[in-house]
Amino acid sequence: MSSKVASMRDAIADLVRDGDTVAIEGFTHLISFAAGHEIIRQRKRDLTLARLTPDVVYDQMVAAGVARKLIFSWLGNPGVGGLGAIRRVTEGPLPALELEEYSHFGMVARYTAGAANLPFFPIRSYFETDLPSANPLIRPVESPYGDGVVYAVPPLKPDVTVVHAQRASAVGDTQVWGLLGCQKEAAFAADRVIVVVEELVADEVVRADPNRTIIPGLIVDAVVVEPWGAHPSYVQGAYDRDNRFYLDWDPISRSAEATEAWLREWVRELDDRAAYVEKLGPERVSSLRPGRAPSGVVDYGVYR
Amino acid sequence: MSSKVASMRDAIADLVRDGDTVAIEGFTHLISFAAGHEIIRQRKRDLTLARLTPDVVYDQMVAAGVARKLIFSWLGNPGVGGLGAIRRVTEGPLPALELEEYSHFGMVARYTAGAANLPFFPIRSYFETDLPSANPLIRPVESPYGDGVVYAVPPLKPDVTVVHAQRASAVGDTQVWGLLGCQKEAAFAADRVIVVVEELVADEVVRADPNRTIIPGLIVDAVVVEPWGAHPSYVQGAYDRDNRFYLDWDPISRSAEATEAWLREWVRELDDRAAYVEKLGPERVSSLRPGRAPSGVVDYGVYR
Amino acid sequence: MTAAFSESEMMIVAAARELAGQRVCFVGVGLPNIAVNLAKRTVSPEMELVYEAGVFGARPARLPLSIGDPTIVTGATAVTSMFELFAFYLQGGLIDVGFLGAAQIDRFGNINTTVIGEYATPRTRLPGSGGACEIAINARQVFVIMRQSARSFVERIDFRTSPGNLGGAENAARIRREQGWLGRGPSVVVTDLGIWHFDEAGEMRLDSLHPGATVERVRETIGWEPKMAPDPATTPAPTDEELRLIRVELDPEGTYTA
Amino acid sequence: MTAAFSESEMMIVAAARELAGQRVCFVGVGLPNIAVNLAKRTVSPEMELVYEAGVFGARPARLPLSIGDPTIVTGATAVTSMFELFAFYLQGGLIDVGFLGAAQIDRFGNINTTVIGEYATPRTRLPGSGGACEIAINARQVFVIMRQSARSFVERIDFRTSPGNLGGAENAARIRREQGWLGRGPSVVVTDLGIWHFDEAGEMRLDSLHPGATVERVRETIGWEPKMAPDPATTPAPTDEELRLIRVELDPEGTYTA
Repeated sequence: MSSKVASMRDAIADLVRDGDTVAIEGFTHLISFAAGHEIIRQRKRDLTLARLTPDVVYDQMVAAGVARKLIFSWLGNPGVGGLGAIRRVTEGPLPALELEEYSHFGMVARYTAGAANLPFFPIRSYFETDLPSANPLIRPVESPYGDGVVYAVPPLKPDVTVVHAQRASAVGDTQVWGLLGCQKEAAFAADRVIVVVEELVADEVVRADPNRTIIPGLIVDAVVVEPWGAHPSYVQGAYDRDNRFYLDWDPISRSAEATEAWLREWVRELDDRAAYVEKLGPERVSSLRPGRAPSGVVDYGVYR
Repeated sequence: MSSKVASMRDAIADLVRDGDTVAIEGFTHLISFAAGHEIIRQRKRDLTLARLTPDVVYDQMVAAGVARKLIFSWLGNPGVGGLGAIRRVTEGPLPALELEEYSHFGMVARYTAGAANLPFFPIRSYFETDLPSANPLIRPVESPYGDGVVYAVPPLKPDVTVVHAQRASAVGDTQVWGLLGCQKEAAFAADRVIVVVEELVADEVVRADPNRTIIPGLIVDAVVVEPWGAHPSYVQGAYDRDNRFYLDWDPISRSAEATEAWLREWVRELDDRAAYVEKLGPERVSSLRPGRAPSGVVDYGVYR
Repeated sequence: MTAAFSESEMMIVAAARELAGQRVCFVGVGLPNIAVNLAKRTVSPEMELVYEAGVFGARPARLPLSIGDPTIVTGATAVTSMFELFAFYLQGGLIDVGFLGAAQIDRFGNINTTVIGEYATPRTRLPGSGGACEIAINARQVFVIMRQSARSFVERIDFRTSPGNLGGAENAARIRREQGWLGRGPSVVVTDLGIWHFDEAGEMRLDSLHPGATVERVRETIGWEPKMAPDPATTPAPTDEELRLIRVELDPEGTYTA
Repeated sequence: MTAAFSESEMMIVAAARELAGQRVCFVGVGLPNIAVNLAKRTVSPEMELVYEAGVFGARPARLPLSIGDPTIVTGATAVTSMFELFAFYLQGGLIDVGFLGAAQIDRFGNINTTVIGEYATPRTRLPGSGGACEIAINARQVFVIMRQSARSFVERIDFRTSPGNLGGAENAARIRREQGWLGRGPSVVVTDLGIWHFDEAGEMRLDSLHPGATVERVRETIGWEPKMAPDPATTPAPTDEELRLIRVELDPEGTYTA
C-alpha cells in the first residue's frame, strides 16, 4: 500500500464535505482539536457532529457555525460546567441547533451497530425514562426467546470519523494505549477515516505488537502527523490534559464575543497546528509533559 | 483482595460440578488441556461442554465419558481431519452425545450476550441455510426500524469458564497477547472462572500495562499456575503448537482402544501437569520453544 | 478540636463514609468523583474504582478533574473499550454502587440531568444522561450526591433521565423484576444538609442532619413534605485527616468545595 | 521443461492464481490455507490475509497447519477479538474474497460442511459451519477449493451450511438484495480437474481443464449434467517456482498434497 500521509489542510479539504456527519471521537483522551480547528478554518457548513461528549471542541465548532445538528450523550465541560456556545443555540423558545440524544451506552451501541452492519443494537437502558419519548429512534424490540422487551438503537455510520492516536504507520495502521473510548467502533462505522498521530512510525513498530493496533490502514483514508494535535485534550504518555484550558474556557464560552475573539486569535488567524503550538509557548507545553511509566515488554516469539 | 492461587486439583474439585456447562475456550491458542485432563481424572459427569472448536481436548473428554452434550461451531482436528471419539458417539442411528450447533460468529455472539446480560444477540448469519431448522434456538428477529429481519442467538452463560493465559497476578488480573479468541466474553459470561497461567506475576507487572488485561480478578475464582498447561495447544511467545501431537492424535482417536490406552497413560495414571511435562520429556519441550520477538515498550506517563 | 469546615466539605465527607464496605464503585463526574476518591483514601482502601471511560481498578495519583483523566489509567488494573465497560461490567451486573450527581431529584429518587423546562425548548439545557441512565438501571445500588435547593429537590422532575424508585417501592420492585433489572435502585442521597435513605415505601427519609443544618433549612430546600426519621442523627463532623485529604491532596484549588 | 506435478499441486496452484489482484482475503482452514499462502508468495504479494482467529495482515513465516497458528500472529498488522473480526471485518463488509473448502457442493455453489445423511442421525458427521456460513453471506465474493467426486459434486447437498447462488442467479440476487447481504456469492470453484466459474444463471461452468484432466473424468466426478465453456482452456501447468514453494517452503511434509 502506498503512503496516506497528508497535511491536515488537505485531509479535511478532501474528505470532509458540507452536510456530512462527522465524528471526532475520543473520550477525554485523544480528542482531535486540530481537526476541529481546521474544519472551522475551512468554513465547512451544515455538519452533523456526532460524539458521546461534545466537549469544548464541539462548542468551538458550533460557535464557528459549522454545525446544524449534534448527536450525543453528554453535553458539557467535564468537571467544569456547561458549554456556552451550545447552550446559546439550544436553550429558550427557538433552538437553532438540532439535538439527537442518547446515553453513553446508546451511542457506543450505535457505532457498534454501524461498524458491524447491524440494523439495530439491543441494550437494557431507557426503561422508565423519558429518553425514548424525547428521541423516537430509541425503540423497543422483543426478545425472540419470550423473555421480554429491550430497547434498540439504530446504527450510526458517520461520513467521516477522525481519530487521534499515539502512532500510526504511513499506510494508517494505528495504535493506541490508555483510554480507548469508542474510536475503533466509530472508525469501522465510518465511510472515511482520518487518523491524526503524534508520531509516524515504521511498519515494523506496529507489527512488533499487533495486539495494540486498533484501526488497520485498510479503513484509513489519510494519516496526518500533528504532534500536540489533541491539546487541550491529552495523549497518554505524551502530554497531560490541560485542565487550566478547560477551566479558562468556561468564562470565554459564556460570552459570544469572547468566544469569537478566541476563535479568531487561536483558530482563524493561525495557519495550522504548528502555529498553535508555537503560540501556546514552550513553557505551557513543557508543563504538560508527564513523567515516564514504561509498559514493560512482552514476547510474541518467532515461529518459522 | 487475597490470593486465589490454587492447585488444578482443588480448583476443578471446588468449581466444576457434575451437570455443569463448562467452557474451556481458546481458539487454537491457549487451550487448557491441563484443566480438561484434571476433569477427566476427577471423573466429572454429565457436563455440557461449550467451545467454538471442540478440538482434541473435547475429543479426549468425550472419550473419557465426562460429557453429555456439546455446544459448538466447528467440530474437528484443524488441518488434520475428524475427532474420532466424538464421531463414534455422534454418527449412525443412535447418537449418544447431544449436539447444539452454531457458526463461529453465532457462538461468539452467544458468549457476548451472556457477558452483557442481553436476552439475545442479532447477527446477519444463517439466512437461507439449514442451521435454524437444525437448531431451533436460532430465531429470526425483526428490526424495529422497518429494514427487515436478522437472526438472533440466545445468551450462553457457562457455569464455569476456564481460560489459559500468559500471566496473571495472584488475585486473578489476567493478561494475554496473541490470539484473543472469545475468552474474555466467555469469562464475563460465566458464573465461575478458572484462570490457568504460565506465570504468576506481581500486581505491578499487570498495572504497568493495563491495556493488556483481558480479565479482571473481580470475576476470577481460582488462579492455577501451570506452565505448559496448554500443550499440545500453544502459548504465544512461550511455546509452539505441537502440530505433531495433533497429527498423531488422528490414528489414536480412530480406535476406541488406542484412545483409552492414551487416556490411561497420559491422563489417569499421571498426578498432574508437572508429571505430564516430565513424561513429555525435555527434548520435546525444548523443540517447541520459539525465538524471541519483543513487543517494544510504550509509555503510560506519570500523572500526579 | 475540629477545624471549621464548609457544607460542601461535610457533604463530600459524609458521602465518602457511606461507601464503607463497598467493593466495586462506578464513579460519576463531578461531586461523586471527589467523594469516591476520598473514600478510597479513608474508609474503603480496597474498593475498586470503575470509570465509564473504560477503567477498572483505577489508582488515581491525583483527583481527576474529568472522569477520563490520564491519572486514572496509569497503574490501573485494566483499560477496556467503552463497549466492554458498559456491556460486561455495568450491564453484566458487576457494579455494586453507581455514584451519581443530579440536577433534579424527586422523593422516589428519580433523577433529571437533561433539561429544566420543556425538552424541545428548555430553559436550561443540562448535560443529559451520559452513563447515568445505564448506572441507575444496572448498578446493584445507586448513591446520589447533590446540594439541596427548592429547584433541585422537586415534587415533579422536568425529565426522567435515570429511573429511581419510579412511583414508589412496590411499583419499582415489580418493574425491576419484570424487566430483569439487576439493580435495587437508589439507596442513599447525601446533600449539603444531611443524609437520606429510602424507606419501605421507596421514599427518601432524612436519617442524619449535618452539624449546623436544621430541619427548617431542610424544609426550605425541598419541594415536598419530607419524611424524617423520628430523631435524626447528627452526622459526625469531618475529621482533620478527612479535611486534610480534601484540602491538600484532592482539591487544593477548591474546585469542588468553593 | 516443467517438473511432474500432482493433481493436488495443480489445484492449489490454479486456486492461488485466481487470487491475482485481490486485496483482502479471508483464509479458511485446509486447502484454502495453502492456496492463499501460495498466492501471497506469487501473484498477490500485497494481499492482506485475514484469519477468523482474529488476525488482519498476517505474514506467516511458515504454512500454518491450523488457522490459529502462532506464526500468523507474529509480525501481523493487527490482532483482534473474534467478535471484532466477525462483526467489523467480515459482517462489516471489508473482506473481498472469502476462500472456503467444502464436503459437498451443488451446481449453484451452495455448500455443505455439516453432515452426510440425516442431520439427527448422520452417516458422517462433518465439522459444521465454523465461519463458513458467515463468509458465504458477508464476503464480497467467495472462492471454493475442493476435490471433485461423485460424492462431493452432488445434485442435492444433504445440508445447506453456507448459501451460494441458492436456487439460481435470479433467486439469489433478489434474496441478497432484500436481506441486505453485502456479498455477491460464489465466483470460482477450483478442483483437482479444472476451474469453474458461475454463469449468468448462477450455475457452475467449466472454463478450464487442468493438464491431463479430461471432460470424461469431469463428468464421472459430478452428480449433474455440467455446463462447460464451448472450448475450455487448458490450465497452464505449475511453474518450477510454484512447485518449489509448495514442496520446499509451504508443505514439505506433503500434508496438503498427499
